[in-house]
Amino acid sequence: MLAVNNIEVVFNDVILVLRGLNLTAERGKITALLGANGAGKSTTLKAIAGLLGSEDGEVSRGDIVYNGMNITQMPPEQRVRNGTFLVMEGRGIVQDMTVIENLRLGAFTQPQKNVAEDMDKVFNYFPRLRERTGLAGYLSGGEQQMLAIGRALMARPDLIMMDEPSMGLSPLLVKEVFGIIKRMNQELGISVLLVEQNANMALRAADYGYIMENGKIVLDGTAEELMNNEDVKEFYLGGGGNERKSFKNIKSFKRRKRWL
Amino acid sequence: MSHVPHPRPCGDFRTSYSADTSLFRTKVEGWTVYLGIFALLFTPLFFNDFYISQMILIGIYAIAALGLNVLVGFTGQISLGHSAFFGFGAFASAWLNNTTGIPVFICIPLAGLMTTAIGMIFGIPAARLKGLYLAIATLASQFILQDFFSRADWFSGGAYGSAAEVVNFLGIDLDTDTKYFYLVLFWVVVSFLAVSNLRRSRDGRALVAVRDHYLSAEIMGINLTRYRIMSFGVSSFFAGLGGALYAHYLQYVSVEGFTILLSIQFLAMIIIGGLGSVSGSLLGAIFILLLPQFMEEVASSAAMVFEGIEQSKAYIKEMSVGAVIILFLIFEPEGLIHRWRLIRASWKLYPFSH
Amino acid sequence: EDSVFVGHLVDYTGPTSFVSKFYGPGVRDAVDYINSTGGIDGTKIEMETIDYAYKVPQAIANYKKWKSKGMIALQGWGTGDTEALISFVAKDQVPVWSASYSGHLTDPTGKNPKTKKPAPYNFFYGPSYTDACRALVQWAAGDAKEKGLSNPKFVHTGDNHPYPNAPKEGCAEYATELGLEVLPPVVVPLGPGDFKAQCLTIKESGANYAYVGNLGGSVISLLKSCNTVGADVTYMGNVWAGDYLTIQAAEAKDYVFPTATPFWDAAADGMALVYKIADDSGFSKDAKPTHHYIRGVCSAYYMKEAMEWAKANGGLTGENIKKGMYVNQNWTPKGLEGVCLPSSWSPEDHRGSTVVSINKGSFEDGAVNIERIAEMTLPRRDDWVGY
Amino acid sequence: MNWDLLFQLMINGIIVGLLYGVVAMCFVLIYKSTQVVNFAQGEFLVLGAWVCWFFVMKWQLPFVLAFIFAMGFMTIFGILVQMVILRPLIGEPIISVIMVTIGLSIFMQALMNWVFGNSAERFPSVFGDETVSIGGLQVETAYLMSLVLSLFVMGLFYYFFKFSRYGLAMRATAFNQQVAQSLGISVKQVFAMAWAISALVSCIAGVVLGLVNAVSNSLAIIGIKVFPAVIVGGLDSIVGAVIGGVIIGLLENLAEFFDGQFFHIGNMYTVAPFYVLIIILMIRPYGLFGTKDIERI
Amino acid sequence: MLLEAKGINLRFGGIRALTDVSFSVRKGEVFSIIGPNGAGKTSMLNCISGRYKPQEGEIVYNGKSLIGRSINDRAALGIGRTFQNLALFSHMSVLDNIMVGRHHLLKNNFFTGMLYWIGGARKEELKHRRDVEDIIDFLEIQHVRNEPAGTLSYGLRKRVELARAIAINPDLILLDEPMAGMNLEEKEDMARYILDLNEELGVTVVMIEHDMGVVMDISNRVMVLDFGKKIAEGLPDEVMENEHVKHAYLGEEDELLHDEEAEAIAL
Ligand SMILES: Nc1ncnc2c1ncn2[C@@H]1O[C@H](COP(=O)(O)OP(=O)(O)OP(=O)(O)O)[C@@H](O)[C@H]1O
Ligand SMILES: Nc1ncnc2c1ncn2[C@@H]1O[C@H](COP(=O)(O)OP(=O)(O)OP(=O)(O)O)[C@@H](O)[C@H]1O
Ligand SMILES: CC(C)C[C@H](N)C(=O)O
Ligand SMILES: [Mg+2]
Ligand SMILES: [Mg+2]
Repeated sequence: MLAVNNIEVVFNDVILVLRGLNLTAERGKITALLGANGAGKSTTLKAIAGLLGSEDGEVSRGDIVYNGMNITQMPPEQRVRNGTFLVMEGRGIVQDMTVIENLRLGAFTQPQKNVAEDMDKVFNYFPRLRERTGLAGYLSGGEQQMLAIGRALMARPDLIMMDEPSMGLSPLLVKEVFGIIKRMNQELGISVLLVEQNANMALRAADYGYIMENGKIVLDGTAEELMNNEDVKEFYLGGGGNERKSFKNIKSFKRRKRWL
Repeated sequence: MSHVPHPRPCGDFRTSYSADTSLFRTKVEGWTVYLGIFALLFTPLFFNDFYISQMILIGIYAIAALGLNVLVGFTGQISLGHSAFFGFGAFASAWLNNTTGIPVFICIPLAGLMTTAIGMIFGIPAARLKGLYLAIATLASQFILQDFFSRADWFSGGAYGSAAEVVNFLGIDLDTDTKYFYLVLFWVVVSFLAVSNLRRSRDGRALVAVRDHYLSAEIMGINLTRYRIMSFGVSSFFAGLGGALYAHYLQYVSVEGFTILLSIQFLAMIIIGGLGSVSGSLLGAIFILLLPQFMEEVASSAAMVFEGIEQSKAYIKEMSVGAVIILFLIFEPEGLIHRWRLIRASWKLYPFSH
Repeated sequence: EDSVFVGHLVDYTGPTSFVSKFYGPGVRDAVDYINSTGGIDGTKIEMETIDYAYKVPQAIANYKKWKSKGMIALQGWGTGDTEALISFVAKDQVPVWSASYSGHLTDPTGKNPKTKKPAPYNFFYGPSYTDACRALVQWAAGDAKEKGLSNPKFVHTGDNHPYPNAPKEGCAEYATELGLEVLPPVVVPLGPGDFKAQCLTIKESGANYAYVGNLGGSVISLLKSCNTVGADVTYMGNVWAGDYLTIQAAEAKDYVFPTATPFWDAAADGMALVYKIADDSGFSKDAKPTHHYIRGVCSAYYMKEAMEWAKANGGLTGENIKKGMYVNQNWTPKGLEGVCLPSSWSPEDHRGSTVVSINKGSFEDGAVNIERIAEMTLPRRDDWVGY
Repeated sequence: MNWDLLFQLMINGIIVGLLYGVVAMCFVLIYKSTQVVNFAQGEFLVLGAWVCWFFVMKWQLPFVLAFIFAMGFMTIFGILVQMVILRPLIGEPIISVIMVTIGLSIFMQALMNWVFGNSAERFPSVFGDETVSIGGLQVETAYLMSLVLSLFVMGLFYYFFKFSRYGLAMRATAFNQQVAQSLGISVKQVFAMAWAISALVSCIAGVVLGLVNAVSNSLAIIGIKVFPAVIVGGLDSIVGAVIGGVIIGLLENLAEFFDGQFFHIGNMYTVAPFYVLIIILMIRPYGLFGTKDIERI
Repeated sequence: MLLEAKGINLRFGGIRALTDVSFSVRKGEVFSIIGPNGAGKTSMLNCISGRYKPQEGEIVYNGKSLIGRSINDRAALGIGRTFQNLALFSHMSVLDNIMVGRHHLLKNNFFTGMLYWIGGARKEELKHRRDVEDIIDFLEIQHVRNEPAGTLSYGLRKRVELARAIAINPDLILLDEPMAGMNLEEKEDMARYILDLNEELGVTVVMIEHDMGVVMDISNRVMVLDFGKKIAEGLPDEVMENEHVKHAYLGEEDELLHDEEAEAIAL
């Protein structure tokens, strides 16, 4: 449903961040995009959502095709109407609005009549949001994350892109959030493009995965394949087999990734 | 102020920390500036009085704009009252000299210090106010000081203004543009050096830190109140210095010179030059000062071609000034200095960006 | 000499543009006409007109620029800038004919102890602001007697600015002398606005006669606001505050103001030359100029005749031109008889004229009616010179 | 103590203040949705007045029609300004955007001087020169109309921001343009709308002022004059803007009263509000009704 | 005892962010605070660094009470800190960011700074610059030292924040989720830095972290907060076994994922 073909992204006309990136996300599937810090994952998602403009960045080569449409130059709001939705890194909650107002904002592209129904749905997924009546800026990190996902649901998207949804969440909530992502995917048939640092969780939830380094995809495969790949185990999952190395005993030498 | 990489050309490796903290990023850049100053020493030989007078005004405005850049560019506090401090310096210097007889040459920096004190008093709200609230509070200082000038006969001569004596340096009256030019050049060099130095030392860094993230700056040990008020002080010092130079150049000080319009012009200088950039202050002053002159020429030529717009010349000029500011910001919202950096960056990185 | 350089300050865009856009062209067109009819005995007057928007620093900067171009005379504008330039022009020996009629410009020697700065190179055509105001109070005193007011009160209104301030003290002293009660002045900004608050103060203070120190939009606003508030006061404008445009826009009733020339369609001998000057310049006919235009013409012509004398008596220098102003007594420039009042300047006294015509204007049935109600000739008192 | 005068001045203050409030609302509207401080607000207002004047005087349209045309003109003008000048600056540092509005104000001021001249022009009397007596103070009917109008517009704005979808979108845009875009909000549209509404309301205020004081370019200083009103009320509060306006109007008149009656300093009228402004801000750094920034670390 | 908090109560309007929390940190240990989102962990750090003023309670550091002291004094006392949501000076270079940490150690001021060459500012700046370079070497961020901090990737920014906190010369360092948003490799690096800091430089560490693997492995003691109340404190293993903690924070079984996977996640 989404195909990113060989795109390059440049910031400020000079800084080349993505250099020929290819990936596809299948309908109804969860696709994971993994990679080190600074690899360009967030940039990829912003490129798909059309949000590079406000950071002085642009897609300088290649194209992005969504449902057969070339959306490379489409304005961001049009993309939302077409059914893609990005839950941004850092969540992007409007701090000086209440939970309800944030949710209503999520439904900006939807007819008013859906709002009440969808809001119920969201509260159904995230019951604890119902009780938070103050400004969203005072919610704790986990609650903000829930709100961000809930807000995405309000837009009734076909494809949700999530940028590190587990960041800063407690283990319990990480599970909960991934559970909900899975549920959304299964119950509502929403496709998901997931950017994660928590490779363990992400690959378990995903159907297909990509690993990127330095603005390029270096490895891809089904989640299964990736989980069994020795390199992935070594660098993303924490050692081969079930033996986890203790953080205490890490040697002070730098290792190199093999595919670089 | 956006994120532009600061590449150095290959082969320019720094071998000591002192080289790494030098004023100029490359040797070439350093020599260009030294040569430029050296060349300026001889300009009066080649240019007529009109150009000299323009350079004097550019220098004076650049000093004041530099001060504003410390406040707005470094510390991130918008001020709409800079011209009032500029004016205060002007009146203070004239007043000091007229009442105490201290030589004007010395009154000029003293006026800067007096303005520092006033600036810090009017900077007190900065300890509590942020963003536009502060900006409007500075607008209030503009009007309050302006009112003070037009009322305080003992200090400013009231609505009539007061005379400012000619600068006398070692027995020489600096009463021609050529002579005054050197005085201004001296202070321009001193001021720009001082602010460049400030930028690379403790307190200058602290100011920028306050701008970028005041909450964490405070936790890093920076006393917010002190630095916010001090940045008003420093900025006012340069405003006062510039004002004093202005007063003794025109030899007359009048409250009308220091309205909100001038404050806005100062802001325009630093925004168009480049916020937070020392050299940008100079570029901005040049731009804003020459723009109306240039547009005057344009309008005059237009008036020659099209009949009957002679009377409207002034409006055409003003309109073009507004239009150029708008166009400039549309195409280069981050200032002249930013454009220059981008050019430099792409030129040095090409073809291996990153 | 082929040409001499003269500076010309105007305010076409600033707060006094309301009148400058008539006075300025008056000077400009007169000089053009002088040039087209042979100049100063063959010497052309090269005059640069600069719009300084009524900003003193701008005026001084321009003065300095002109000085370096060898300016020998200046057609000035505002009170602020003219007073600021007093010492400059004295030092540089550049005679100035300003449009500021500030009394402070009339003491060339500084013999009046109240004079701050002697102004030997400053001239203007017409009575000073203070003298005009004195004439108005004198008229008011008579008017009050006629109406049977027992304790007439006088108030000065205007911005805290050199131009409205110029006659403040001198006029108030004379008013007291004449037995009027002088109220604390009311500050009214020089730009237009809603001045009901000020009008309420005026109304409550019980003032009978208010001197209007501002001009243009400010005066219009003041008259309108005060009319709404219902203040029963006779407003007496200064020379710049009275013309048909102001009266029309303010829908004024019985508005009193002084003049120093006839109005545009007056039947005076000299008006022929004025029409000729305006015609030649292509001064748009529908923009029926206010009489401020005529004072501009007079100002230029006094300068012209002084220059002619200078050229014939030692050359066109600032000093000689100044002397040229003293040669005749009670003189009117040739061709402007009945337009410019006969004036006299002397090295001790720069009050060209102390004759003040007083007019009353009203806006009635969509038309402006102005009638002359008095002509006062003030004594040339020594304690009034420069003040 | 002259109680009568004090009373009348206070009524005058409230009425003038309400007008400041309307202009202040235009500011707040643009600020709230785009974070832009519009320095050209005063010029917008004057342009509206001139255009209406032009329709009445030159085209001889009946006043009401001219007024409606002028509002339409200004709406389009607002959108155009936004499209041509502000749109390219979306996402740029806010101070550059502010500077652009300053450039715009310089441009418009000169343009209007050129086209409409720089003298004051009278509106033909629409409501006659009718005045109504309130508490002994004669008040122009036009002012009273503006009072009603401003309360109405205020209510409308309040509803708009609190409940309408576009109101929410505007607030979100002000919070963070990127976030707003990610939610499917067209930042361009929101900006255009904010400027259109603001220009329209400015037009109303301009015409009212023009009716009472004659139209002239110097009316634009009201654009600067309402800064204190906006700040006293709190930058992002519609209600605050109106209350701020009234406070400033009252202050001006009280200053005039005390000055005229007791101090005789002169010019207190223009400066006093600024002293009070600083005092209010020292006590309440976000004005009376402004929302505090959320500062978490 | 380097740090002692006694009976801390913190309220925001009606919200009780911290209720009667007491704990103490020994010199030289790594002390972790864990707990669900919104439990008040960050608020606790904010009380120590002075951002929040608890309504009740006492915080004693090195024998001195911290209550009532201004925020900026604490750097000089030797309390360094990193932040949950990056709080770098994003337009300043990495080097300048770290130099800001030296603020309280530097003596030059506006005046001497402007004179620079005269009055010793230059000498002092260079001296501290050398120290800062050591920190940069330690954290291996040499390659970005001249980049504006705002352009760095998330992981590097976290490292720069740590560098800035170290530049304070702290005795106590407060780390708010130092590993959030990092991949495994980067977490390992970060863990190494924290351990080196603790073991070699003897800095006491108070750390908030959600990655249980990290918490278990490198901390000496753990405190658990839930809804602003302390629900457990002790050795890492003890705390992990605590039923209350499991329930509130770790989560027991998972309906969606298999047991072993759930365990892998808990790591
Ligand atoms: N606005 C920008 N201007 C300049 N460079 C940028 C900008 N945004 C990102 N970059 C650069 O692009 C690269 C990729 O950044 P991006 O945020 O996409 O990484 P990421 O993979 O999401 O990393 P993380 O896991 O830390 O979030 C980084 O090197 C970063 O410095
Ligand atoms: N400045 C504030 N104003 C109002 N409420 C606040 C403020 N700061 C924190 N809170 C509230 O206090 C509670 C604790 O917040 P805190 O940020 O300390 O949680 P946390 O334990 O750090 O959570 P997380 O793991 O999500 O970061 C939350 O309910 C939060 O909404
Ligand atoms: C009022 C204006 C006509 C200027 C006037 N000449 C003055 O004295 O300032
Ligand atoms: Mg990212
Ligand atoms: Mg936290």
